[in-house]
Amino acid sequence: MIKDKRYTLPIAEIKEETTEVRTFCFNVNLDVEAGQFIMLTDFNGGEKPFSISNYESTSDGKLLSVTIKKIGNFTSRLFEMFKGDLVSIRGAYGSSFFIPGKDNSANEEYHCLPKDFKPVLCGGGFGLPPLYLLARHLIDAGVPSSNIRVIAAGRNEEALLFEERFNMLGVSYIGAAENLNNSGHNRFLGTAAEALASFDTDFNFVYASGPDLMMKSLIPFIPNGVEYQFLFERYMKCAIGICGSCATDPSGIRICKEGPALWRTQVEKLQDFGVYKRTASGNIESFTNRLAGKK
Amino acid sequence: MIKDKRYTLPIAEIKEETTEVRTFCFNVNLDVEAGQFIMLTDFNGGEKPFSISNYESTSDGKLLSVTIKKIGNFTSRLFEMFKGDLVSIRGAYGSSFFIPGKDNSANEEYHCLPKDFKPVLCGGGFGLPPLYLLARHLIDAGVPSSNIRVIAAGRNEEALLFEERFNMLGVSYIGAAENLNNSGHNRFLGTAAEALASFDTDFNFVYASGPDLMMKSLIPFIPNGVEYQFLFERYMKCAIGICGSCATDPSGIRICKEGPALWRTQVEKLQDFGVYKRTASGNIESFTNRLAGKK
Amino acid sequence: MEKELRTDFLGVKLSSPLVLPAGVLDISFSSMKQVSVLGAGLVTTKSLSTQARKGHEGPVVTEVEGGMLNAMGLCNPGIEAGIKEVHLLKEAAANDDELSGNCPVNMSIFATDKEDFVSIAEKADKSEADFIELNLSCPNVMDEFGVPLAASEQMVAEIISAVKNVTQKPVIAKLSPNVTNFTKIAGAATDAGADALCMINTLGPGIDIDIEMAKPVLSNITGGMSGPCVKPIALRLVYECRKAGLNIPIIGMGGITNGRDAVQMLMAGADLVGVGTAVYYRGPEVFRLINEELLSYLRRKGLDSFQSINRII
Amino acid sequence: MEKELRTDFLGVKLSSPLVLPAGVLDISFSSMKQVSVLGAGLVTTKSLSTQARKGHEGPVVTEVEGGMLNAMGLCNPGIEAGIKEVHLLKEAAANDDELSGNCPVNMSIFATDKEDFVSIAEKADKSEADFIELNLSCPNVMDEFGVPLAASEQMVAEIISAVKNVTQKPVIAKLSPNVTNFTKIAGAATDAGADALCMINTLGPGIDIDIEMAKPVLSNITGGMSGPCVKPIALRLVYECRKAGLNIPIIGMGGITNGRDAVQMLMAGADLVGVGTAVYYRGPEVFRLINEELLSYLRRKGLDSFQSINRII
Ligand SMILES: Cc1cc2nc3c(=O)[nH]c(=O)nc-3n(C[C@H](O)[C@H](O)[C@H](O)COP(=O)(O)OP(=O)(O)OC[C@H]3O[C@@H](n4cnc5c(N)ncnc54)[C@H](O)[C@@H]3O)c2cc1C
Ligand SMILES: Cc1cc2nc3c(=O)[nH]c(=O)nc-3n(C[C@H](O)[C@H](O)[C@H](O)COP(=O)(O)OP(=O)(O)OC[C@H]3O[C@@H](n4cnc5c(N)ncnc54)[C@H](O)[C@@H]3O)c2cc1C
Ligand SMILES: Cc1cc2nc3c(=O)[nH]c(=O)nc-3n(C[C@H](O)[C@H](O)[C@H](O)COP(=O)(O)O)c2cc1C
Ligand SMILES: Cc1cc2nc3c(=O)[nH]c(=O)nc-3n(C[C@H](O)[C@H](O)[C@H](O)COP(=O)(O)O)c2cc1C
Ligand code: FES
Ligand code: FES
Repeated sequence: MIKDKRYTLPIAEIKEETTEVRTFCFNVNLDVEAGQFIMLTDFNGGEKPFSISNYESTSDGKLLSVTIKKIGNFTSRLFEMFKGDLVSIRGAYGSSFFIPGKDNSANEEYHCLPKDFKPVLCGGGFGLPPLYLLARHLIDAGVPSSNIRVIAAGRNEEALLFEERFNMLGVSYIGAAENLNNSGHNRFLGTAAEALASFDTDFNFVYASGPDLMMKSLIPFIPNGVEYQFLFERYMKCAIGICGSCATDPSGIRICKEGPALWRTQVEKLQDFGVYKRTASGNIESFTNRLAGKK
Repeated sequence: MIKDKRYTLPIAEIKEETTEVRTFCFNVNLDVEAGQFIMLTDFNGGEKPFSISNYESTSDGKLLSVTIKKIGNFTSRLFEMFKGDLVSIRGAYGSSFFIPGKDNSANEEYHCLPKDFKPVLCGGGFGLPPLYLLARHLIDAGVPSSNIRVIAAGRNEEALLFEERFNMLGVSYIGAAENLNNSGHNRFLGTAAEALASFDTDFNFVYASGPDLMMKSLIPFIPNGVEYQFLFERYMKCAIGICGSCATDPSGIRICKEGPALWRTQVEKLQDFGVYKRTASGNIESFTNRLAGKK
Repeated sequence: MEKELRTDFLGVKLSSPLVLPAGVLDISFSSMKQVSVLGAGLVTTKSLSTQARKGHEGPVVTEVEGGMLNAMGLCNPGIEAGIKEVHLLKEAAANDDELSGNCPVNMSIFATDKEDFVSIAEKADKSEADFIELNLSCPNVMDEFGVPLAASEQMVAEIISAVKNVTQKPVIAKLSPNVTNFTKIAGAATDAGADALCMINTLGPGIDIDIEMAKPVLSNITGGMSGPCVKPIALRLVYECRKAGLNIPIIGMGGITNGRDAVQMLMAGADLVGVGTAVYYRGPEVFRLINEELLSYLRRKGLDSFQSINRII
Repeated sequence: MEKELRTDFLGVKLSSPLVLPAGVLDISFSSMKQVSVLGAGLVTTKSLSTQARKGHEGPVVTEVEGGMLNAMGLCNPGIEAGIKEVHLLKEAAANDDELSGNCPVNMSIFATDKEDFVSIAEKADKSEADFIELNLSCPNVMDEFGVPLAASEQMVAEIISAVKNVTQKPVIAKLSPNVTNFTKIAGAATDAGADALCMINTLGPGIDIDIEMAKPVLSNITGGMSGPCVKPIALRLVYECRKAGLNIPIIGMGGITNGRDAVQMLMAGADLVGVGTAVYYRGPEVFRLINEELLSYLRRKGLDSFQSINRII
């Protein structure tokens, strides 16, 4: 009996989001919760984790989407593929975002939907797409869409993904960037943290997804007593909890298993959060060096 | 996932039936139907098939019995064992006896209990004990015990097993032997076949269990149109249908899988029935030679 | 259906690439006939020796996670009786509507030295079998360097050449996976004139232990492993033979249980596919079922024969 | 509970006979600490090399029937970083209430030649690790007869003696099962001065094939097999070492997933029991669970320590 089934199937659809970001869709029936990820390979060297950005019923059965940024070798190869080309996925893996009333809550008080559940969903870069599936599931669970606010943080206008899609859900979408040509409707000139601060604590839950440093910058603006869940990225190899590649310090929380969605209490204990990540070899690479290296 | 589970457990009870026959009981919960067998080993070289002679609920859970004749090396070792000694069993294996109203019927007309189901249960030697479990299951299925007749065939009075036990069920028990000191109540001086003939076709089903030659001798006395089931013995090694040791000719029916309980249509096609058996090596040994060798 | 699975193997027409390997439902003509009717393209006899062998005392099999250990002990009725069973099989097949006489047979033989191999092969040569398979997996040490037969390129080669000298029938070398130098053995067998290779025999061996009695479950203590869990290793060995450039026909086996497994084995480089232990999991019908699964794969992929399945090399 | 599972291994006190083997949850001090807290008596680091290695491209693992294939490619942060992790681990353990400083560590190292083995061992000797384990499973050919390192008695012996010369720490030889002459290698390792043997490394290797794309699933094509299905072979190799009279301590591993498996491994002749792939099936809690299962076995059998479990030999 194989627990970890692999699905090799044609790309059902490719949507161009921006020049550097595309959504790849597959007809496949998996057990999917918002926040979870799949491992994707073209059997050409490389298998990489991608968050599930949507999972919906269509006339051809279930349609699963991942939204991918072209970054290096592997993602560039994906960007050369066409609808109908075969790729192979396994998953869905990892912990998922909290949905009020669902059993995946670590927090008893949310087990049935509180009347005033007012979450902020804050996504940076390709951290945003998984929040789309989250928003859908929150609404399905009965959270009024008017209670849900999305902060999409990015470098510039181009990086602000999924605006139309979120608008269709009726949630409020604020695009936050430090370089914006027009700072019109639904735009915020500044960082994700500054956008969150501008809400003046008028929220009682924060979901965030994106680079460590972005997520870390939010913390000062989340009042004590407000729960949050952050979606983490670490180097993934096995994705089934055995190789230790994605383990965080100091307690060994595995981002592929106990993560990627971690609760406040878990996040508060991390010593690597925003400080360093481990590379493919297991070596420590500090974020400041990374940033330095990039500049 | 292991399909073929092994149970190593203490002998719960040993009943002396005759000097050469004992019943060994085990507290074990198996899926058991009448006619099926287990493989039993003491991990001392040898693992042998034995028909299940009883399976009942007790205060200690299920109690499974096999009734064993001391014949050679292996059975002699068993006769030196005591209550509490460990042995190891696996099973239950093979096809089972037909119980009216149960799904294991190949014969549509018996799917619900016919009012006049009147079976004869004919057992020779250690072929008799499995018929005891059969009788219990028939009665459980609603066959009036007065409809059930048992012919116990043997060499002499000593070989006529289980009389008391069958009597407790309220079925009629006829001990048939060619050498009987007293041919009193419930005794028949003659062979199993002669005993069956004496019923003058006042039956509509025959179950038989015992040596090939005994079973074969019954056939002339089973009218056309009367169904029967015979319980076969062939050399067993794997008991899980893979080694081919127990296969019969000419169509490869495996006594450990499709057997040991075969239906009339199956029996009628056998070319080895009553003619030869295969030995441990797969070689053919004819029954006439066997008998000749024994004399 | 038949069209797409038919094949020609060493000059013999087979209705399917599926092979019943030595040791499974093949002691008697009846079992072999049944398996042919159910869809095996080729059936192999139990490995036959000069004399009948009773084999090991039970327990002779034990199920383990992902497979099975067996220590049958090469029980067999002996070469003479085996030849008779093949005769009966061919006779039965000739009279069978479904087979209409077509029932290719591979006669497996084994011995512990070259002389015995030759003398059995001489007998097998006069049988009605289509092929002779040499079970070369003997773990006994037979050469001067203390290397077991199965691992000795020289002994394997010598036995094959010697047998080739006494028979016109195609000779298949059945190889043991339990050697460090597998592709070299396969190469030596090929160079020595084997017409095809059959791989893999059982892996290990392994041990199962009863923890209640602290006893090995098998009376022989160790038993060869077969079934689904040996498949990755079987695939690798077939693949490595192809990678090493061996061009000889290969019967690939080891854990093949369904159509997907069979396709994998063909992709690894096999020409025919053996199905043994799967009889335990899916019954003798496994041959019919895998034929159907193969066909539905071919249809789905738009291929018109199993030979057009791509190899991974 | 502790009393019955405590043991002494090469002079070091362990709280349980369960060992975290090289390669599973052992890249960082955090994972190793977690596994210690959960009940492993000894944790092994990922096999460390002179330089950091990124390992193979993915896919690096694939589940197969009864187990798993992996081709991580010996990714590791390098010996220097590994030594730091062990330092952090010892530090964390010293400050941990549950461990109260007790966290024995086995440092696994590997190289492709003797010189590198020695130079890494010299560094490992200065680490805070309690033992040094030599991963001798390298399939690369390193000797003049074309025999892979893992199968060469001479190379294995030379590396062990050379390492013994540069360290005071007990040296454990980790052996590959993929050799014809396993007990001879084990004997050579013992004679060369190894303080303990660790067996088995992954089996095969094997191949998994994706039939939709006709591609090997692992980017490295082949991967070593681990998990429940290798257990029978692991038990056999441990047993054979004992039968061959080897008196050296043995860490037995390969597919151990529950208490019954662990008891079997002890009965086969192991002193400690490794638990690797089972983390996949039962999570890191597997160590706590197997400790409990072992204890309940001991209680049921009226034994007062796991050392009183009978061996089958
Ligand atoms: C849980 C999780 C969810 C993710 N979700 C998304 C997503 O929805 N959309 C998206 O575009 N990207 C996502 N990523 C990141 C994505 O996996 C990398 O962008 C991708 O692997 C880059 O591969 P590459 O060969 O193109 O680039 P490379 O040049 O190989 O790497 C570029 C960077 O990507 C990261 N990366 C590379 N390989 C891995 C790996 N095996 N595991 C983790 N990170 C890696 C590293 O930070 C590296 O510096 C996610 C990562 C994780 C861990
Ligand atoms: C389906 C089936 C049900 C059986 N039920 C019973 C039963 O309820 N009670 C009972 O006493 N006996 C039963 N037997 C027969 C029993 O298995 C043998 O008596 C026993 O195996 C003898 O072993 P031994 O070593 O004592 O004698 P041995 O000297 O080894 O053999 C004596 C005879 O027993 C038979 N026998 C031996 N080994 C086997 C084997 N592996 N498979 C089949 N037959 C074998 C052979 O006919 C042999 O000639 C049954 C056999 C079968 C096939
Ligand atoms: C019960 C059993 C008996 C076997 N007997 C033989 C034999 O006599 N000769 C032989 O060459 N192989 C024998 N084998 C090995 C098989 O032919 C085959 O090589 C192996 O089982 C792997 O294939 P599988 O996993 O499909 O069973 C036997 C295997 C089993 C399970
Ligand atoms: C993902 C993975 C990585 C491994 N890495 C190493 C390694 O670096 N060094 C080593 O000696 N063994 C390594 N092994 C082998 C294990 O230590 C162990 O010997 C083998 O997996 C058998 O045990 P198991 O079935 O309990 O996993 C690895 C095994 C796995 C599954
Ligand atoms: S990627 Fe998480 S443990 Fe391997
Ligand atoms: S005993 Fe029936 S097939 Fe093996």
